[in-house]
Amino acid sequence: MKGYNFGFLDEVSKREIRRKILKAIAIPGYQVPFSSKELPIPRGWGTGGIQITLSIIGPDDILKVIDQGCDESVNAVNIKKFIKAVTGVELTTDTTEATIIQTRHRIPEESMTEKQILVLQVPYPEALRVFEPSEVETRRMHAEADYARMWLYLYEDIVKFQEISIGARYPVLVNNRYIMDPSPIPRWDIPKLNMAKTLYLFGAGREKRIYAVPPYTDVKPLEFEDFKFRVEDFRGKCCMICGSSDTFLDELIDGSSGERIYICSDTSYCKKRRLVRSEL
Amino acid sequence: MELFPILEVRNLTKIYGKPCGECISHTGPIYETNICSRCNSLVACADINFELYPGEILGIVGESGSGKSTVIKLLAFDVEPLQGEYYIKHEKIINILGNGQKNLFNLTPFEKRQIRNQVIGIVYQYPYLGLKMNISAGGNIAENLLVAGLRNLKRIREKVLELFEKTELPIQRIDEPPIKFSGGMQQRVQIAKALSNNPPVLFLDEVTTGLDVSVKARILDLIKNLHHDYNFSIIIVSHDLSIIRVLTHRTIVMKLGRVVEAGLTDQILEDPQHPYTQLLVNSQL
Amino acid sequence: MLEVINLSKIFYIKINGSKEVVGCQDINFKVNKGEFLSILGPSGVGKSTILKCIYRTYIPTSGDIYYESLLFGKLNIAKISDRTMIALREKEIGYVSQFLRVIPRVTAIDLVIEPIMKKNGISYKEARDIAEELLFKLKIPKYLFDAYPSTFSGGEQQKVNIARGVIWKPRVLLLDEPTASLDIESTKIVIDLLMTLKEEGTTIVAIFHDEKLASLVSDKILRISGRSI
Amino acid sequence: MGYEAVKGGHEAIENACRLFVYERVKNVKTPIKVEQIKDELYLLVDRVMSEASLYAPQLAALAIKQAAGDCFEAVFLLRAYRTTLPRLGYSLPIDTRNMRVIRRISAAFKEIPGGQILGPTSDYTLRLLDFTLFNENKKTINKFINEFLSELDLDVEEFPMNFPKIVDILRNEGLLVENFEGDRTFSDITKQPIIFPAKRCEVLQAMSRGETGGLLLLAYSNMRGYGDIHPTIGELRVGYVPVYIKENLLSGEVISIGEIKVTEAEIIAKFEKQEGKPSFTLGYGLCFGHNEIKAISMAVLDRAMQSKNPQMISENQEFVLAHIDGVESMGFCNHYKLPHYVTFQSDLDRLRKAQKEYKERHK
Repeated sequence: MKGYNFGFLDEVSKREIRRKILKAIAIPGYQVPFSSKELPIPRGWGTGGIQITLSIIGPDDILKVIDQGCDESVNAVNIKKFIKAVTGVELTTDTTEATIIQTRHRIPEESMTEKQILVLQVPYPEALRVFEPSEVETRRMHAEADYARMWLYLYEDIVKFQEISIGARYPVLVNNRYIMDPSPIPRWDIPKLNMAKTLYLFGAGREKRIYAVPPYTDVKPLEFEDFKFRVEDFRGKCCMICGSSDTFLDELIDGSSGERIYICSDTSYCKKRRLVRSEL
Repeated sequence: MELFPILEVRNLTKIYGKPCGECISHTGPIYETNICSRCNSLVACADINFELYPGEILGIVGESGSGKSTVIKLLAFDVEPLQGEYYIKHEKIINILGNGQKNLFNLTPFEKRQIRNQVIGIVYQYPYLGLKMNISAGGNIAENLLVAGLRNLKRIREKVLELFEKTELPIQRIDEPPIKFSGGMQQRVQIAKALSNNPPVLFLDEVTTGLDVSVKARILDLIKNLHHDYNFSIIIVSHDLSIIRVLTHRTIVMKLGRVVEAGLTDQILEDPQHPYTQLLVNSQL
Repeated sequence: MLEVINLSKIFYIKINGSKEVVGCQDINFKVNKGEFLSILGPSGVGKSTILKCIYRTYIPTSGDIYYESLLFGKLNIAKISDRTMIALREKEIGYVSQFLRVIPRVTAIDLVIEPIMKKNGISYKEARDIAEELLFKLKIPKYLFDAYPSTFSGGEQQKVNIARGVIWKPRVLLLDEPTASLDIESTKIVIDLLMTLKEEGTTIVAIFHDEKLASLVSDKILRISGRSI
Repeated sequence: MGYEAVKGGHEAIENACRLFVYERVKNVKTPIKVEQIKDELYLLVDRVMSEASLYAPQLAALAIKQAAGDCFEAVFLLRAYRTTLPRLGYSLPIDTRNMRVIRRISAAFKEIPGGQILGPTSDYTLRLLDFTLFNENKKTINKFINEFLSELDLDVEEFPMNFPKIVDILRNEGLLVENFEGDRTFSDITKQPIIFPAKRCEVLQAMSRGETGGLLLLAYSNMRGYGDIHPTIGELRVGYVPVYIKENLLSGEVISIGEIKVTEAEIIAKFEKQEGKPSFTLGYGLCFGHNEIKAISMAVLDRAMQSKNPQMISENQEFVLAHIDGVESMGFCNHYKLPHYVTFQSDLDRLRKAQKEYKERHK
């Protein structure tokens, strides 16, 4: 885009963000405050993720942007359009091809490598916010690893509902030290964080925080010895399009029949599988 | 017979405001004020020294403003002292801090919280200070077990039920929040919570103040029974001499932030030495 | 066992100016192991003061109280630490006051059980058996065992008080007019209990106002006449 | 089979953007000139500049036009533009004692040195719709201006260049204490994130770019009774202040780069006993442009957040600062319109399981 720096942000701002990313990688799961610039995209629409992507992206990178697993979602399209305009990088929808994947609410189904970076957009970086509104207090809790109230929250849920009510953004313990909000990914994606080959970067623009899960880091969902973490239950259901029964599915109501139908949330993976199936 | 104290406090001082350096020498019973005339700081307590022995119940009496509750708040790490030393001798301390005597006031917040959780139980005058009023009573107690690292729901539940029975709380109300409970029951939940990790030391801060006479008597009875069963050491802070009389072995009398007298409880009540204690005893009899 | 030498107690009252009140003055006596010493004298002469000094409810103003402790050997009660005194109270020296003063809403039987459990560390069941037997002996009706003593008559309260004092068989037992509010039959029962205790080795120091009763039970009698101010 | 889920789509988005433009222009006969917005809707322009924290009347007017008059959107446009501008330096602190005052009032004293200057304000107008404005034109405007100016008895010589500050009088008498504990160094909240508890300079910066309605809401809650600072407006002044920069860092030579219009409010609050003698306390508000409600609300909140024992939300620094930024709050509010299929699916799964548990327990 004419009149703008490569990557929209000025180099000083980018350098600040890269420094904060390095700090975040050095302290897995710790939320590093950063100044968070305003972008032409609204706060709450992925400005944290975009700022990370813009700070680390180079002309040779290949970018994939997804929202809810989907490459064509409004938000993903918008962000792609913007980043493409200010960097000119190549875009892709293929998970394996991308060097940087920016995502909202999903981790791709296909396994990723050491050479890739996944950038997650984060609405609420603070896992403890569900029971503690004060930032001063949650920072103290993290500093002192004082996590009893998080556990108490889970205990109360189980007592009340015989079930933990947290659906997405299920809290995880990173590197046996910090409790972290993995962003609103479904529980289905939580195991993908553990000992992953890929660097995960989390950016919260409105709340001005960056954090990271470096490759090969221990990431455990909080669970009791006798009340284990469980992912979403799709037993007996499969994707209407590709027939997959081992992927996270979107539930839809069929317009004509009113029946519940299921399709893959990760659209590019779904497409790939369909292709493979048709070739067979 | 244990002759070594389980808990020792040396030169404990707490000043609210910016001390000018002369606060301590310009306040206290002699000056009839705890506010420093030079810098307006409040000397909540100064130069407090005492020991607590294993199995002993120690009373701290005084009127409001005497600093007795401040002492408890300091020992529970709720506030930080200006200066002072604080030691507890117990195997649980060794488990947390290793061998060797350490001034507990100098510990990290993390260590302090472990000690609060494992070594010290506290029951406050106002239940909302010790409990989360909107979280279930069982959850309030479970919190201490969770802090201690227990991650087995069944065992947590069993332990909570056991504590409910011990403190004579109705088990069917285990999942109700304390806000729905009577004052006496709230205090029982606090006591159950305080006992959850079998602490060797228990602090009770005006625990029966504001309760009906009959409720008060039953709480005192409960404390006495629990003391018998667990044999922990207790510090009871109260302005009520009748509680001090029936529960404690020894008593410390405080006025305007200072200890004016210490002794066997019946001696304090029947043969008080300090004029202030004499006045206190006479006005309450 | 217990030797009191030149014991004096003066109360310094410092409210509204200062005042001195003499509790007792220049008291001397000696009790051997297993002996029963009675203190006699007109009321207001300071008999209770002596017992309270030995029990350290009062801090002696001057004089010495030597006691041969099982736990600590010979010591001077007038000088020992509060902590040592608490140990003696729990393990060796008992005191029965004139009036029962306890937590309300604790049953009679539990009150009696308390000191024996403290001293011997036996189970509640065992302690309860012993306590029930003792209350039977004192002719307290069974339905009162699990009632609160605050509702009892003066005599019944005093019996509970005495039961608390004798149940744990202290080495030394101090009694302040133990039979004052008892009828003749009850007095006899209490005296029998004390004599049994004495035979088992307890040293007893008791205040009586009834000279006949005192001379009947005592090995020694200490008479206190008056005091100077 | 053959089902294709409806998901966004590039084209649909493009069309939505163009429809927004179409909606604005479809019935327009004479397009509004940016200049007109700047001149005639100057209070809106002031507000947009203030909330965007960029003093650029021309660009603010442009943003208002582009946003079809949506104030939030206009602020956002200007902020997003601001972020692309490099910061070349910092000006010296402006001194409102040197203000070229157009309005200046005090509610604390009837007579004040320099006098009350009412200036341009709608405060004392009757809020009756003026139907003659339907037919306002260059002629009616000129007529009004000529009449108005000829009736005015202007004596420029007598008009003072600057006015003493009311709070200075109170300060000198020792009636007012400003006892700010903590860090007084300067930091730029657009460069460094606020870490709570925030420094006072950060508090004031955050409020100065805060959303007017948000500030008013919180301040009003305090004024009404959820709080007890009982403010009196010591002085409210509106006018133009010169902006200076150090031109030469070595010689320290200072030059003026122009002047900006600001509104400044100093409110005096209920006295408090702070370390000794009781004194009044001060709350301070300052924002770009002419926006009295914002400046006063800011001053009330500034004072409220200095409360030693915060009880109400308006006294809670973290609460106030985290919720007054219009760009942040509007963005987050709007983001709920984005798809949330995945999170909702995850929640559905939890709810179904919990309902099943419930049924089993209540059989």
